[in-house]
Amino acid sequence: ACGSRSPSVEGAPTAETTAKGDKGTLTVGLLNPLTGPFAALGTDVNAGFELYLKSKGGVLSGYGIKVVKEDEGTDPAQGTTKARQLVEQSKAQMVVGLVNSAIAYAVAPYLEQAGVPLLITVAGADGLTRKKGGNTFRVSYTSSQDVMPLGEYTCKTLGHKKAAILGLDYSFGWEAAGGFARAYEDAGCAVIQEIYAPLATQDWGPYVNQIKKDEADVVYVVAPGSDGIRLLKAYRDFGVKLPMVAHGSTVDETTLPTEADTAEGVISSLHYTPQIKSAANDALVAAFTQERKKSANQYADDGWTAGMVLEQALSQINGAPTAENLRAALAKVKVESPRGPVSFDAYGQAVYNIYIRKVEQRDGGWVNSIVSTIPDVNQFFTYGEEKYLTFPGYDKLKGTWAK
Amino acid sequence: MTEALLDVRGVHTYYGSSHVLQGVSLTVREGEVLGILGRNGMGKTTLIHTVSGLLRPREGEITLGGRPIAGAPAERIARAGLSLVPQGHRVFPSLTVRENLKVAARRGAWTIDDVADRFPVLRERWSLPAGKLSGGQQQMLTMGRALVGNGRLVLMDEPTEGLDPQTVARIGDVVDELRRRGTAAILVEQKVDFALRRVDRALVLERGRVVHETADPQALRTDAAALRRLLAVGGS
Amino acid sequence: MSWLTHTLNGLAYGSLLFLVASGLTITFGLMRTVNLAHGAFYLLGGYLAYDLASRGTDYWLAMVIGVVGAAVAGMAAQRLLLHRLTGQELPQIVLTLGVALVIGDQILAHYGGDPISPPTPPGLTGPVELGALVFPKFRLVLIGIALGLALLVSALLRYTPIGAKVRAAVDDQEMARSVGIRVPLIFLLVFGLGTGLAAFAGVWGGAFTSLSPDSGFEVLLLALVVVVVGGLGSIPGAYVAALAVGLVEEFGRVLFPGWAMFTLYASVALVLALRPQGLLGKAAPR
Amino acid sequence: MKGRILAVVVAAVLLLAVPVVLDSFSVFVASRILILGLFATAYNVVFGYGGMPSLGHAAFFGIGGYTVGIAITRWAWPMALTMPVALVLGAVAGAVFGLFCLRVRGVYLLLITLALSQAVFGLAFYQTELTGGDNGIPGIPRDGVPTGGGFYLLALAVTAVCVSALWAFQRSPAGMTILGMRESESRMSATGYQVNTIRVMAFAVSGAFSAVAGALEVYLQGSVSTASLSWQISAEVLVFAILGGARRFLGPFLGAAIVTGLEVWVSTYTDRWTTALGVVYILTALFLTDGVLGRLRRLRRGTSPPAEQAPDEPVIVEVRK
Amino acid sequence: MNDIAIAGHGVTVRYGAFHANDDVTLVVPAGERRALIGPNGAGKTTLFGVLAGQVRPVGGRVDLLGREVTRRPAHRRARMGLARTFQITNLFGELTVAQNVQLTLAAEARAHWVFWRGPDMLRDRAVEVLAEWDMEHTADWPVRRLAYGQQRVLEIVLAMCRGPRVLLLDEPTAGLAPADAERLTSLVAALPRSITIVMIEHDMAVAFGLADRVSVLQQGRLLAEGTPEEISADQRVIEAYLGEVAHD
Ligand SMILES: Nc1ncnc2c1ncn2[C@@H]1O[C@H](COP(=O)(O)OP(=O)(O)OP(=O)(O)O)[C@@H](O)[C@H]1O
Ligand SMILES: Nc1ncnc2c1ncn2[C@@H]1O[C@H](COP(=O)(O)OP(=O)(O)OP(=O)(O)O)[C@@H](O)[C@H]1O
Ligand SMILES: CC(C)C[C@H](N)C(=O)O
Ligand SMILES: [Mg+2]
Ligand SMILES: [Mg+2]
Repeated sequence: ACGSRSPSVEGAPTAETTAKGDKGTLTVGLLNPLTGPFAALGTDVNAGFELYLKSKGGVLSGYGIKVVKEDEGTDPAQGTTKARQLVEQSKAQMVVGLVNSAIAYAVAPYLEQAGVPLLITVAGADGLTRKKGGNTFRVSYTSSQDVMPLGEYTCKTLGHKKAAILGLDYSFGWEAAGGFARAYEDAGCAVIQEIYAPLATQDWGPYVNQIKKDEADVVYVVAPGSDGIRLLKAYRDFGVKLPMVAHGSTVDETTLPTEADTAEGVISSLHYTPQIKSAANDALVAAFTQERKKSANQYADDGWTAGMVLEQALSQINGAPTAENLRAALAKVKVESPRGPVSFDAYGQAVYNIYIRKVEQRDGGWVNSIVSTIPDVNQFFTYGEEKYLTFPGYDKLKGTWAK
Repeated sequence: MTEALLDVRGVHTYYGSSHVLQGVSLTVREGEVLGILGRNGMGKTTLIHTVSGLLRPREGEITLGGRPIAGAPAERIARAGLSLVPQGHRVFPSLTVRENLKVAARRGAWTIDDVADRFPVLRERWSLPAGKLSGGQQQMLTMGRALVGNGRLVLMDEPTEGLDPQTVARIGDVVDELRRRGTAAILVEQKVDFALRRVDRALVLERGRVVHETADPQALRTDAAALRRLLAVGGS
Repeated sequence: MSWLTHTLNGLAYGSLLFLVASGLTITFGLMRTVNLAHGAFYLLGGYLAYDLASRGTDYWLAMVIGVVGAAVAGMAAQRLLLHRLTGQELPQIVLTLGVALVIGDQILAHYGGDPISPPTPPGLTGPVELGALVFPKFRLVLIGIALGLALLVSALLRYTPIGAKVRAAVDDQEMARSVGIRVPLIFLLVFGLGTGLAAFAGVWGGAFTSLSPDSGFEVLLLALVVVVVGGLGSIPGAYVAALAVGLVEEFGRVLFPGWAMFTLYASVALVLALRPQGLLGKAAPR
Repeated sequence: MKGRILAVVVAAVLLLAVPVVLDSFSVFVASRILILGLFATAYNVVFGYGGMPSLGHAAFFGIGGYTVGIAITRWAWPMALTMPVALVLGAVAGAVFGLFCLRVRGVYLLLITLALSQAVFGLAFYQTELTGGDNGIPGIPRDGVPTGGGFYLLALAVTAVCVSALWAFQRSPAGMTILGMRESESRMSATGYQVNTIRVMAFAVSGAFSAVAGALEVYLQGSVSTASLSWQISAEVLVFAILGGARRFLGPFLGAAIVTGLEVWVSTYTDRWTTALGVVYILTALFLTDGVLGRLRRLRRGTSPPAEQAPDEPVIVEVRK
Repeated sequence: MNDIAIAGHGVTVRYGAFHANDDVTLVVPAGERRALIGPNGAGKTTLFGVLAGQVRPVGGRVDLLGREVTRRPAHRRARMGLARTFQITNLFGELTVAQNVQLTLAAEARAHWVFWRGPDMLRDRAVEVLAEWDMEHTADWPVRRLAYGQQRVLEIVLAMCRGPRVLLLDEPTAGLAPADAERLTSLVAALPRSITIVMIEHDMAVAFGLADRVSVLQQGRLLAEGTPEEISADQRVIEAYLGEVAHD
């Protein structure tokens, strides 16, 4: 019952134009936000996935891929409704997507029960990949995963001994702040201040002004999207001179053109930057830039990598791509994606390289150039799963890092 | 005899499907005051609203100074020289007394000061929101508002309702003055005696039709039998 | 940090809020048109100016075109759509919500969802340093602009008959027409003024807050708070409310950081419970 | 009267046939429509009937939802217990809102209810211990509660009972006092009614049934989060009511069905479904001033609204016949 | 039963510096018909507001049927048997005429707690009441469709239908056609003496015809009080209020 929804990528296969594969077709539901605050991210993820598919002529490992897109929307009720529509009406055999963690939390149990594998592409909540052997996988980060190396790096390599944390007051913010703080303190440095601002804070002035400028050596910030733009502007406007380190999403390529010089010199960590030099990344950057008329970014890579992961999983299946077969195959995937090598741990969470990046001006634009690479980081960093899983949740640790 | 200033021909007005004015015709000549009498609910206000453009007649013609106005927007009709004293205290409640007069004022013989002189209580309340005035004061204000509009034709829908005897007398003076100055008017009244003393001609509405018309209101005033027949006045 | 900085910044943020709310004080406060599309016109102005400026148009020209363009769009919406619903609050809510959804979604379709920011007016970036006090230039100017705007708009309403005429039409449209007030024309012009101000806030305030297709509703909520807490239709009230909200937010965030989300709305509920007609609103005449 | 009975029978048969005739997804959507329809009907006690434009009803919907979420995950309460508790908590919350609203009218009421519900939102957002914060409470077990068509029938039963109760309530003398309060508070008090009591009562009744709807929603979705407390939910239910016809008992229900159905259906075909929805809103406001149901009634009666009365609100009450 | 039906002692109402009522004392014995007259803006409606509980005085005391009610809210006074009409029409505009009456009748039964009955509660009685006023044909009309005069009649119907013990009528005949005004006057005259009536009226024929005694307010103060004969001869009253018109 699916109609003529336009593809987000020119020439990408739609439901009608599904390419014929010699092994048959596989229906993939793309469930990403197309409206609301995360619309841009959702569109980028979809584009990444579809561009990869297009580069393969619409066929992955012999399967013609039928893509059905639905709008994840802005609230869990809407998200689960669309997930059900994908599974029950469009007969999706696999769902790729989800940006908003609250929606992912609501959708995952349904897909688990419906027996449809889920490959998460953005939603970061740590708890989404904490069950072994489920059918939920995630190619993107857990909120804390990408910044634990940054904590260590800030303390040991950069040598900033005292950090103030400025973050957003919701679970992503707490997890991203907590991951940094844990690794930073365990490396022997001290968090001296934690400041949290609500989502969609229009004026960051009061927060920026609370930073203990005389005591801190560095400020760590977590503020993706518009909040990051406003935060950086306030930071510069009030003349705060402390160096800044950040969760990579604060200065990613979706906001960097607007942040521009206010982001100069910010050091951040993430599993991707368009500056990666590899053939795989060149392909993504070229395709994405041409299609979307803007810089490639982590979300494009998340979508693209999801395509690669699916391709390899399909190639390893003997027999029909049943949910069980898909699940087993996904667990064993190891691909060389634009961001570097990607595989999954026992919980379905991707293991990948983390890049320490620095915002610099290059050819009239602003980029995150690579300063350092930390290979094969998993969601438990160097702690090991057993120890890590005994830690209390970051929502409970919020506010306890500062001494 | 001067020519017709207002000419209403065969007007039918409906509220939804209820047919209220059923073919009303009347004329008001320059400088003439026409009285309209009738029991409650007979269509007097409906007629006034139809003439002033607040209701659109479904049928019939209305001309003001020779120009057709039936169905024209009320503000156009007002600007063509028509002033209205509405029934039922319809002041602008959140505007001050003075603002009530100011928004309606148009160049001409009557100024805001004239009104304040006629109704001194209004001046004492100059900057009180009109909604807080007493009922009678609101009634004075709607009268004043119509005066400063300086229309060629003034429609008055029960202008004396709720007024004390002295103020009623003052309203009477104002009507007389309008007449003296040659301003035409329609006076809708329940105070039959008050009205018939001051109008040049009178007509009686019943169920949306003109059932009686006289050019000699004084005669009607003293004709108890006719009044009883037409208005059921004088005991039931 | 110094109390002076916090106070100044609270005022600056309040000024921003007033800027954003100024148009709504007119379309909603004065004309009583429940205008949920206010945020959409704010976006429209901001995106237009951003678009032009990023193509190299002079900053001031881009701003003027943005403001005028949005005002014209607002007038079109008033004339073609809202006009038929004067005085009917409920359909107005649905209609303006519809307009807001369409404008927001079309902006998303044309510009994508990544946040953008109209340029900061030339020469206003960075801080000024007055001794120990470091304060952003742009924010200082904002305080002045908001005050100027408040004075200008209240003068317009006080010293020209237009304010009284609009209120008369709102009180009783039939009577307003019958005393000769050209209600449709006045509503058209005044709505244009309101949307123009919204767009101006989009250009200037947008440089402060950055814009994205869904930020229209965030702005709408804040503007609503300011207009209603100030007292419907009172420009000074809105100005005072905006500064008060700015200061409450500023100090709320400093003193009770964990409760930032409450401080605003708790104070709003409190103010309205104690003064049901808003800070400077007049009690409705019975 | 015969016609009425027939209409009710036909409607009942159609509603009961849904799980038999439609596919599982459509049954799911139908269940949501029932739930949101109940929510909208409950909302309208305050809104259409009470003339109080609340923008805070998400609070009650969410309170119902969290009651179920917390009671099941912590104490494994059965549905027979959670639903009445949700009802009571919703009533209590409604009464509290009503008390806050004693002195405010119109848009001031709109804003104060918004502020209150934002406070509730904030509470849920930061009490992560209890509510899971912004991530909410996912994966709520629903043992003993049927799924699919079975759940639909259950929701139908609960909705039918609640909507009938609201119907009876609004036609009862108590319901009429709410209308009276809307029309003239000063006359009500001069007649001997304590207007404050009526106001609080209207909010309590409305809050109670809104919470029941919120509770049902959680049984349907299996999760609850702060999204169900957000102001967008309050705005949506307001739109349901206006769009369907706030002046008619079943108008809001119809509005919920139309908007929910439209959202699901249009968004299947185009990314620009928000634009489509916006256009529908605009057309509704322009051509169906009295809501969809109001227009239908008029068509059936063969009368058009008197053009002369454009600025007037249409007739509101179910005039007896 | 107490002798005094309703009384205000030293009632003072201030708006800023303006005294709408200034130390007004009005004592109405049970069964009496009292007319309250005075120029526009004299404070008559304000005094009614104080007596009925809608306006809070800054000074003074109100007694109703032998009990002090100064601080009692309007609805409790209404339940004690006080009813009033409003000078500026104040009805349930979107309800039908019958529902207006039903709602008024139902106040006795504390209708806001009656959930379990249908909409027809008291309808028959409402139609009966309307019939007494020749209005039964309007029973199912929404009130705002009534002509102004009919709405004025409905105001009075609502005040009377519950069988009040004290009735405050604020310009009951204003806006009525003379025929209806006369009918109303005779209806009021025929009310049993168990009902105490205070009436604001500008039509002197009606006021002096109905009243046992007349109180005159002027600029917020009580100017005079007496029988109709005394009042119509009182020079101060003639100057302040009646003017010459009184003589025709
Ligand atoms: N808005 C309306 N909708 C429907 N019918 C109406 C409306 N207004 C008035 N009517 C009806 O039209 C008829 C005439 O009413 P109108 O107000 O013109 O009478 P009127 O002669 O001015 O009476 P009054 O002396 O009481 O002011 C009445 O029967 C009334 O019921
Ligand atoms: N808020 C206020 N501020 C100042 N004066 C007020 C206010 N409210 C009412 N008044 C004045 O109080 C006075 C008393 O009004 P009230 O309505 O009691 O008069 P009334 O005797 O009933 O007159 P009417 O015969 O015209 O109905 C009026 O002069 C009115 O202007
Ligand atoms: C855009 C991202 C920062 C969103 C975030 N991953 C979330 O969990 O909602
Ligand atoms: Mg009339
Ligand atoms: Mg009075």
